[in-house]
Parts: sequence; structure tokens; C-alpha cells
Amino acid sequence: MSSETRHTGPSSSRWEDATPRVSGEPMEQLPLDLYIPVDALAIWLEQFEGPLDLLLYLIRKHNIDILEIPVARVTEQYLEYLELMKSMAIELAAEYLLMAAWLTEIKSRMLLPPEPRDDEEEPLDPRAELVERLLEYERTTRAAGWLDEQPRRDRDWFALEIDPPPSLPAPPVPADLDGLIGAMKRLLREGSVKQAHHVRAEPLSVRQRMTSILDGLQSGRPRPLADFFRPEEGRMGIAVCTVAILELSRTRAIDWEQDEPYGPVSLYRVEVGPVELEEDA
Amino acid sequence: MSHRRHSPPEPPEGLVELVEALLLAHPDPVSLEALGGMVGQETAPALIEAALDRLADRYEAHRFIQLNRLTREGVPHWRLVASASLAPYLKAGDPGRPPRLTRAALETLALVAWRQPITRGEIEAARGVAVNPQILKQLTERGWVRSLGHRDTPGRPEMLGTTRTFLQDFGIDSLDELPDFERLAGQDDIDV
Amino acid sequence: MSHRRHSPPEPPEGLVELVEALLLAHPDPVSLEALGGMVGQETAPALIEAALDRLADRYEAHRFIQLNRLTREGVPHWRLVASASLAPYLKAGDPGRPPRLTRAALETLALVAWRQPITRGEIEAARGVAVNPQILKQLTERGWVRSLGHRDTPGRPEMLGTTRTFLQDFGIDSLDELPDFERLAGQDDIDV
Repeated sequence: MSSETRHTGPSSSRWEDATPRVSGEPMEQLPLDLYIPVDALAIWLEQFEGPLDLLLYLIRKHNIDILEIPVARVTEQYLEYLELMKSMAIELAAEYLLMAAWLTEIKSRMLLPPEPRDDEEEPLDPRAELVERLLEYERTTRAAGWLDEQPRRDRDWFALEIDPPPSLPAPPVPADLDGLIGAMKRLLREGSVKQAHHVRAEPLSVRQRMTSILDGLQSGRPRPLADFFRPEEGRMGIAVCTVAILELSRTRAIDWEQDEPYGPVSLYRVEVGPVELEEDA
Repeated sequence: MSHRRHSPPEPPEGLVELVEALLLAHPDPVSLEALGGMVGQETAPALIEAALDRLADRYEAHRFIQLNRLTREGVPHWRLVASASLAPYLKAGDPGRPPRLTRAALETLALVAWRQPITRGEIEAARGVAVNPQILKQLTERGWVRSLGHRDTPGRPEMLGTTRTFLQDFGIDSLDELPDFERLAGQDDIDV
Repeated sequence: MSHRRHSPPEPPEGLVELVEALLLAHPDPVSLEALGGMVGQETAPALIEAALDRLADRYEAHRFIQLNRLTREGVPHWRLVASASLAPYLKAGDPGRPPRLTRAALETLALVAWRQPITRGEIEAARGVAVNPQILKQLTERGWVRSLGHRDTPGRPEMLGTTRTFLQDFGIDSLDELPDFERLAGQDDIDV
């Protein structure tokens, strides 16, 4: 979609020659053709990206010089569109109404003699700020159109890749924290992580503690439970540690040992099978 | 690869090319079922298998690329990989651009970082695809992922976790510095 | 691709296959120089170019794969990619594939690209409507937009910018390559 076609509107050819009439009243400029099915009309109206987009459309449609906007006429049309959108039960963002108020204000200021200014400069055109914002928005739509025309990965082309040969050591890829966080967000958005893991609000510190407990059991020999609690961490720390130990037991990653009733409890890592991955140096 | 060829159906050339492109576009090994889902229901699985046979024959003759058939959880998967003979050339060259972690590798690493200790099966469940052994190898060789032992459940799956090197390389002091799930998943989280 | 064919040298089939495998092993575009470094000094660049020509011809006939020649920093680079015709098949296999970009998303991305560092408030001012947080989330998740820190003004608004992935995915060499924003306005005769 290029910005050019956008501003003539998706159905312009069908309504340019229509009888101008809204609610039975003939109008100087009718925004829309009555032959457009109501649903299609609503969809078409909803496509406006905001008040600037709608205004720009009106200006381009009538070949108005953006520097010489006939504010009264454009305001009238703008308000007609707003009425139409309301009648189609399109929820209007507050910005549309703000723009209506602004246009009305500019319209009335145009009727007043220019405010006298201290210096010799030309009086400010009441439309100046509106024009600047419209131009800025038009540039934005053009920039967006330009971007959209670029051949884009995963739309116009797809990366192809073979796996590296098995004998080749992996090249040292750089660490990319943004990418890592982005990957996790993607997984969460797809919802697969939650379903697969019943992720409650399990704080990362529990996960971290699970890893460090497994580390402490590296040797495979039992160690007293008390070794794993760090009093200096306070009650929160003890709670985190307890949850971590329970979680590890639940998933059968570690087991308990107690030689006699009420005797000291030890933890041990379940029998270590053949380790496929190399240990961290 | 040709063990099923009683009366092999003739795959149209377009299907062979489609399967080839799909295998190359997927960073992970792809199962017959997954291929079927992509190619479309109206194509019989036998025809896709025939296309894979055809590809296997073609790449058999290729000096540097081969079609690997590997089994994941009892299900055959396919993947196009470089032959060992390509290794010396890849070593020789400096492509000028630093290599990057693939999306699959990043997702795998993210799961290990946030969900450790995690098993390979859990990674596969979360990502919905088989874990590419090359990726785990890459992450381990890079010194970011390590084994934390085995879980005493059927199959004795290995548990994976991150290393101190991982923290150093990613410039974080502890795993607590990673944003937590709730924040990452928050609907109105626009903190980028 | 065949503009040099005065008397094209005949590349040996092994070289064509080697170049093909090297391109597939490097998803980022590869220059002739980088290819030469990998293939080895004893192979003349003209021969590698001939092999690229051969590959281009071969993939011209392929329905889903093509050899792209693009310019990076003034130097021609090559890469093998799947064409858009693969899109419906990939989408069938993974409905979670990135959805198409809405106009709102494209406009937001354009403002971030051209006006970076830019805050959310500035995006809203330029577009005249509130920014949907989902859009920023989408752009961040695709790895195109990231935080550049906070501006030292009241409220400490976050500044947004584009990433290297953005350039790569849109095939833009550098931000300098973006057309001049001021010249994008509708009537060329206006100087504002």
C-alpha cells in the first residue's frame, strides 16, 4: 500500500460521481456514496489512523494546497465525517474531538483581524501549526510506505540455512541480551511456555537457587540439609531455598536421606548417569 | 532412504523443490507430519516421503551438503546439513560479519536461562519443535549451557542450566537481573 | 549476473557445489572476497564468479529458492533465500509466524527509524493518536525496536531506536540509506 493510493481512498472511484446527500439533505460535498454497503463503509471509515489521517485525506481528495487550507470548508467536512462515523457506531478516539475543537478555533481566529505583534514580522497564520503537523504526518506515511516497499524478511524473502558440519567447532557468537529477552518474550506471547511449564509467578531466584543447590551436590555425595540454608538471607532466603529444594525433589532431581528418625536430613543428587554435555570449566 | 520403494509414487518436481526450501527455511529438524502440515492436506504423506527420497538421492551426489534423517522421540525428522568436507573451508574463511545466534538458539538459551534446571523435553514442549542437537552443542561449546545432572524420572532426562560464563558474557551479575516472567508477559509492558 | 560472460571460464562442478554450500552455511550476504578467502587463494575470482553465475542460472529455475545479489557498503554480496512464494506454506506450518504489519505499526516503525532517538510521546504527537502498546511490543519482539535509555527530562521518558536486525530484515545497508525525511512530504515545491 503506497501513500498515494491511500489518500484517494479505497473506494473513491465509486463515490466521486454520487449524488451528494446525507440524511436526505443535499450537501455541497458528500463524503461517501450511499451505494457503499453499510458494513463496507464502516470498515472504510475505521481505516483512518486518526484525525491527521482523516484531514490529510480530505485535503488530498480535493486537491487543496496544504498551505492555503480553506479552514471553514475543511472543518465542515471533517465534522460531517465525524457525524457519519458516530452514526455507524464507530468508537471515536478523543483525539478526533480535540481536532474538531482545534479546527473550530482556527476557523474563528481566521475571521478576526491578525493580532498585532511587537516586531515587524508578518502576523502568524493561525493555520501554521496545523500545516506543520499535517506535513509531518504526511512524511510519516510516506516513510512508512517506503519501508513497506522494501523487500522484507519473512514476507518477501526467507533466510535459508544448513547446519554447520558436525566436526566444526561452533564459532564464538556474541552475547546478545536484547535478543535473549526478545526470544523469551516471543515464547511467552505464543503462550507455549505457560502451558508447558505451568509457570506460576515463580520468581527467578527460586530457579537460580535450584541451580546452585544442584551445583552444591556436584560430587554426588549427600550433604546435610542445613548446608543449603544461609541464615544471613533472612526469612525470604529460607523460603526461597525451601521452595527450590521441594521443587527439585518433586521433579526427582534430588532425593532425601535420613539415617534415623529425627536424625539429620541429607540431600543427594540422584545417581549421575552418563553426562552428555561437558561441564562448565 | 529407499527402503519403502515398492512402487514409489512419482513426486512432482515442484513438491521436491518445496520440501527442499522448507527444510532449508527451518532451523530445526522437521518431521514428516510437520512437512505435511506445511505442504497441505491434499498431498499424501507417501508423496512427501517420495520427495524426501528424491532429495536424499540428489544430495547423496552433493559433495558438501547432505540430507540427514534423525530420530526424535521415535519420530523421524529431516534436516539439511553441511558435510564434514565443508569444515576446512568454513574455518579458512572470515566472512567479515560476526556470526549470530539463530532464533532457535536464542529461544533455547532463553528457556535454559529462565527455566533452569530444564530438560531437553521441556524445551521441546515449550518451543513446540524438536531441539536441534547442533544448537545445544553450540551453546555448550560456547560455555553458556551445562549439564546439572539427571532427573530420576523415566528416561533419566538431563537437566540443563546456565554457567558463570553466561552471566559474564551477557553482562549480568546474577540471574535475578533478568526481567521476571510477569513483567515480560505483562500485556501493557512496553518497557523495551 | 551474466554481464561478464565474454568467454566464461567453466567452473568445475565441485566449485559450484562448494559455493552453494558456503552460501547456505552463511545466512548473511557473503562478498566475493569472503568467498575467495574460504575457497582458497589458488582459485581465481573469475572462476568463483562463474560458479555464482552457474548457481544463479540453476536457481532461476527453482520455484522457491533464489540467489540474491545485493550491494553492501558498495560491494556486491550474495545470499541464497527463499522467495515470497514459500510464505503460505511456512504460515500453514506455524500460524504464530509474524502477522502482517498494520499501517499504524509501519508508521510507528518509520518514526522510530527516521526520528530516533524518539519517545513514545513524540510518536503520539506526530501521528495524532495514542500509541497502542501492542504495536511497540510487536516491534520489539521482532527485534526491530529497542530502548536507547531514558531521556533526562521530567518523567524520564524512554527513548526508542532501531536495531541492526531492523536493517538486515529490511535490507537496508545503514540508516544513512533511508531517504531524506524532509523530502518525503507531498508537494515537492514546498519548502517548510
